[in-house]
Amino acid sequence: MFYREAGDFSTTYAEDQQTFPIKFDRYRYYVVLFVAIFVIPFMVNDYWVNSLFLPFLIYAIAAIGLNILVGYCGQVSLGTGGFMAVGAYACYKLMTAMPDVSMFIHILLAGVITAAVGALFGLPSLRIKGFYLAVATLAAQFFLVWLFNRVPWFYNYSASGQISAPERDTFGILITGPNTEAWATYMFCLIFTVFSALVARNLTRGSVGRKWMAIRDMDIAAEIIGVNPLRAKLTAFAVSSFFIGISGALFFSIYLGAVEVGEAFGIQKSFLVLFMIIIGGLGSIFGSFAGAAFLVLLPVLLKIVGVDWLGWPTDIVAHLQLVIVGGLIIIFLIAEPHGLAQLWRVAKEKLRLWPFPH
Amino acid sequence: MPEQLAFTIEVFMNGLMAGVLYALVALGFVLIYKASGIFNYAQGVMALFAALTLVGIMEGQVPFSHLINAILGTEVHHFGWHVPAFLAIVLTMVVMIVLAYCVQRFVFRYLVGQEPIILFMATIGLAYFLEGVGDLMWGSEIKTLDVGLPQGINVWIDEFTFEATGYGFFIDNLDIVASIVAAILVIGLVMFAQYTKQGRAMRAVADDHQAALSVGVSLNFIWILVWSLAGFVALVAGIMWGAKSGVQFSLSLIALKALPVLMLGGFTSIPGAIVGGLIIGVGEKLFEFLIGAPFLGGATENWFAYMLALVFLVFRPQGLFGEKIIERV
Amino acid sequence: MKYKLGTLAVAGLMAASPVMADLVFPSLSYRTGPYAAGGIPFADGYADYFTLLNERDGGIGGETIRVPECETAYNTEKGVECYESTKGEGALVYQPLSTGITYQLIPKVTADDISMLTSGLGRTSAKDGNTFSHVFNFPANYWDGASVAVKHIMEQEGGDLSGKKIALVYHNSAYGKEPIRTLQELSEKHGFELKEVPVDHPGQEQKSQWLQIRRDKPDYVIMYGWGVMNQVAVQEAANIRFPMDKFIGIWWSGSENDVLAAGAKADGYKALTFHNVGSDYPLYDDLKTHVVDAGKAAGAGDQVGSVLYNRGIYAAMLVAEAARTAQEIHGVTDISSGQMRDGMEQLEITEEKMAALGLPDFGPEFSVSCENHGGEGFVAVTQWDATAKEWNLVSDFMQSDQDVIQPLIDEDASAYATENAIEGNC
Amino acid sequence: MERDSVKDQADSYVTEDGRTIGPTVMEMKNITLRFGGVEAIKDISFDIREGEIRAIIGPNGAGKSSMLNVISGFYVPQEGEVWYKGAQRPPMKPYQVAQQGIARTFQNIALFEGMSVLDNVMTGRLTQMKSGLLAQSLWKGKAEREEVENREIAEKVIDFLEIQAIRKTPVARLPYGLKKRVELARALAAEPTILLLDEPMAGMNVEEKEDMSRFILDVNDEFGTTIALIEHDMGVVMDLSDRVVVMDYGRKIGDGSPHDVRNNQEVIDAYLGVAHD
Repeated sequence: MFYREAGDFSTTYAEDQQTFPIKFDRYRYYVVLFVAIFVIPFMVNDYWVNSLFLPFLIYAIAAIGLNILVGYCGQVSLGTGGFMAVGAYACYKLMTAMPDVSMFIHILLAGVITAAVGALFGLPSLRIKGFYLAVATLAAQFFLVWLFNRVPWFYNYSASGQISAPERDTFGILITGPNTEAWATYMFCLIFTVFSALVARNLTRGSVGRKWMAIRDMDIAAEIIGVNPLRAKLTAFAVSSFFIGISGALFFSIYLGAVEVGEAFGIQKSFLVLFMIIIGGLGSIFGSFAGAAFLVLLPVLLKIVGVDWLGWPTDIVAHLQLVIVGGLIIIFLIAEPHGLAQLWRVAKEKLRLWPFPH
Repeated sequence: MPEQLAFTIEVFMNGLMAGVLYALVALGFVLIYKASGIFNYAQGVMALFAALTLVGIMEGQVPFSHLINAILGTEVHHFGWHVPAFLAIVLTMVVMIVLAYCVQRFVFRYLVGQEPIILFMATIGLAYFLEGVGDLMWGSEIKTLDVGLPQGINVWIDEFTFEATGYGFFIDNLDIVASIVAAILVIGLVMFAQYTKQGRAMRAVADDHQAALSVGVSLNFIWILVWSLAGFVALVAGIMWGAKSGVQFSLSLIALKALPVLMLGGFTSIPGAIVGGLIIGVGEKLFEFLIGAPFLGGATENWFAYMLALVFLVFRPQGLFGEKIIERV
Repeated sequence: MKYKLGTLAVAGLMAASPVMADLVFPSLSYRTGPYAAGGIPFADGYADYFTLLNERDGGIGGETIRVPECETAYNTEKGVECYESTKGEGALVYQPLSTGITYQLIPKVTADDISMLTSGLGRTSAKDGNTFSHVFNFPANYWDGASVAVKHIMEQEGGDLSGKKIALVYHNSAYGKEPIRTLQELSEKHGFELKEVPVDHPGQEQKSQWLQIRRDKPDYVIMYGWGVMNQVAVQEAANIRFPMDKFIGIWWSGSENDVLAAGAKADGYKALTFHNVGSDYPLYDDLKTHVVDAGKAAGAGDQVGSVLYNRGIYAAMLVAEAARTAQEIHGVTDISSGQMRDGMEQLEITEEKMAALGLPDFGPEFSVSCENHGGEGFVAVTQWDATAKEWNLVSDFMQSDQDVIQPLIDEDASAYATENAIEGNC
Repeated sequence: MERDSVKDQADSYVTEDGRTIGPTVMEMKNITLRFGGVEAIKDISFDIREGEIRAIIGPNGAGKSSMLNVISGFYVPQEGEVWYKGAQRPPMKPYQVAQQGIARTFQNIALFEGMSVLDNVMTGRLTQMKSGLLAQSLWKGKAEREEVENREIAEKVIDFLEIQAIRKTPVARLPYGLKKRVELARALAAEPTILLLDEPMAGMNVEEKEDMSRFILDVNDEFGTTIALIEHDMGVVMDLSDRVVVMDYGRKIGDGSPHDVRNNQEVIDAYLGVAHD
């Protein structure tokens, strides 16, 4: 009986409505948070932060954003790369136009701008549904990338069209540019990731979340019980794009430092984030983290095992990596079609009953 | 003939031809989606895999040679023979059928009745897997595919139109061949679906799984069949595109060209795929010619194809050939 | 590649603990992904040259060389991962072979005091050593390429380009857009008309672009392409019967990969280069004895002598010579990355040096200085012979139009310096 | 029949069971609904009074469900007017109708299968929850308060319908009969002015039907909710309802107390299947 919920009683509705109603979960969450804030920053170096933590945290935000749209509201989108690009370019323009403003503000503003763009491209969702909508959002993807590549104003008329993040700080601590400390960029992204997860959790457990889920599960019934589908879908697009914009801004300014829109925010990115949430679990915040971890950390892990430990040629490892990731996706699916989050839930149920079979 | 008009007609014709090639890729998606409700993300990778296999067989390459050499310390690369194109195509088809069987046997048999998004995700896994296996088997360097298809400007059309209109039209021989092959392929598929027992069973499954099951159609067999057919279509698409650009990873990206076509034509309609392909081909080429290149700085084709499909769908959500959707409670 | 994976594994485990005495030149290669065809030969050449030095000479100045390879798949995120994972091993110089990764690494290598060599790629204005202290792009850059292409055309046309039409077919990305400014300036200077024709990634479908060229009938086409775009462009140019000898690619559009698919019709296609072609050099005999026949060639060992393989050899040679220079300057063999940078900055490539290395006439002579990290911009033209299936040098190495390029470099570099508050290091 | 025609606008009305029901709250005037060339509803008028249980009956394909869809705004009739609370209702979207206090259940259960019972019931409260996105994202102030307040109402309904035990169960796992009850709970949670029930007892066994009937009567009794329901089971209808509208082939063929309707020749013909000429 590793996992217990017996003896946990909620005496008020507010208590019952909290994020982790079960004590055990709550404590585990606090422990993870404690480690993330008070342990990891003191142990990390550049490699850990730049190769593992930053991509994981940033992709987790994007996955949370996309999960709100796809997992909670049921609107499949393949425009993630384009929306991340909006966040990145908005952040770049803000950073260069207002160098003295804190990066926190820039990143949040980039999110807000992306939210507006996302809502705009969400309009067709009123008429178009399912896979058709997914393909329709590709129009946003390709158009936005083309636009950022085409209009020199977006990249401040630089010769090549690349954008590079200049050095900026927040509260006197450098967080962009090459001279940053590993812990600082890590903490900066961690704050946004935790913030995103909390906001997403709050939204999805409240009335907005219920509207989204109602639209997802049966849009006609939702409308008849009083959900305005246009508003619900557009808020989903906006909120989702807000997070995706934040992740795009972080991706550009903190993680890569320089991006080229077609390469960094191309269609592959849209697919990658979608894969993350499907593998992690649709409609689950935890699933967003699990999916991001799976697709960010597993390839690195396989590379380390293959190249650094076993010393195999890099190309064979890279190809095997594809085979293994692909194979694992299929195996996971056959074992549990609803993603890693569901696998985790099932595991918890088992643990709760352990050592008794039923 | 005024020059601008001649150019426009030329662009139009070439758009049609490009559209045929798009339709060819889209066809593979439609076949599988219609029969099993699976949106096969791996279709593009299948085209790459088929083309790689074809070249590998033709050149007598030893599969997995890189891996074998790395493990055993040997130096094997080629068997030393060359297989004629026709035989190689047949052998590749056998490989694609084996692949279809494996896909059904080891993946989708366990996922019967799952939601579409889960089936879609399985094909994502399949795409990763196939890409890795294809590279491991045949290596990731670029390969020249030469099955003897004619390429280049069709001189006869050029001269004929020059005589008639004063402007020689450009039509690529490969495009002409592709159109003919696509036409044969579609007619063949329709005949197959109409006149053979397996074809009828396939249509029955597409209509209604339960009903088909109840009259004794083996779903397992039908799904292997459609995956084989999709593999065949992938092979044809792989040959056509591979002839142009050589066989390499980028071949798998042609799937992206098929998506707006599917959107326009519908995921379930073969004529939709054809007509959708033609509309997209013509639309994007004409837009690039008339508006994109002169006013917007060019390279507008990619997004325009999607925009066109999007605008179309906003006004007609059921797609080109779908019936009007009546919502009910 | 003759080792079994098992024995390799043991070797790998041992290598995993960094041996600080080595000279470490990480290779951020890409043997997978959309640009694998270009990445493989380069990575093979780069690795083979260092293997040769190890096998034949016992390294550089007695120090063995280690080339940890890391697969980027031409992907910027993997590039970061590769950089971070290898820089701790005592990396001396990076060679990313990707403009995107270069842009990302420019601030990072500067902060970490590691050099980066981006021959013929990356950020052109990195030639300004005053601003970009750790980035080197000798012997030539994108703008040199554009300028020499125009120069070559001018030679063909008897020195006059007024009224001529030149089309630029380019990969619609940061890389492809690089030459536009230079060509615009040049078109003003020489009076030719420039027509820009972008091709979106990946470039499998270029019918529109080539129909446009067929209609516009430009006198010459210059191409800045990469990957599948090259093959398709050459094929389409042949399809519209564009005269191949008036079609000139940048050096990234001038390998065997790019022309083989089009077969005999590609005959006469030209491409720029900043190093020589073929394998008719004494060094290649050594390569054969010590590396290929010894079963120590990187990859499949079948790329020797191809254009991009030569480029890998060339890049490795430049790095090795820079290391040697550094050893001389500082009087130590086990140089640090900072010392390596000094070696890069004082590198001088002369014909005698190249001949002594077994690579006579392999590239232009040039010297690097604190202000000039890009050499003198000498570029040659090669032409494809489809019957013999080989590239031939058809011109001398000629210098680009520095009058046009230098102001552009200064402008771009100073913009970067202002944006990033760089005071200048010379 | 004429005794309680729609034109009768009296403030209150006494049923034959002796129950006093209130004034007209909703009135349908000459509604005609066409799908393409097919007339699903032909020129039908009737009213619904406050606090009554109004049944709409008729054979299959009579247009009952279409009528309910017109009331809930899902179908827009080509002709006719809908009057609600003394004013003509302008054309509006279904969600606006819901916001005006009209809740409903569906013939084929339309629950949100991906959510728990509690969340499903809480969706019934959506029209009442007004806190903004920002407040909700921080789970502070109005958002938190509102959530608790509405939870209390939802819990009351859950208690009332005796589904406390399955509160946290995902709806998809419930048996049919319970799903019907949850759907009723969701509609009730909206505290509607008018509750529309589309065949609330379809597919149930006798025991379940009895339960459901009891719930419907209790709802009407305790909350005073006006109910309009469609039902096939004549016995149930006659026991439950105060007044009955009978439809056949899109026309209204009867309107009145259960007793009246039962004795109406046209209704008998329709149910016994006398050929129409």
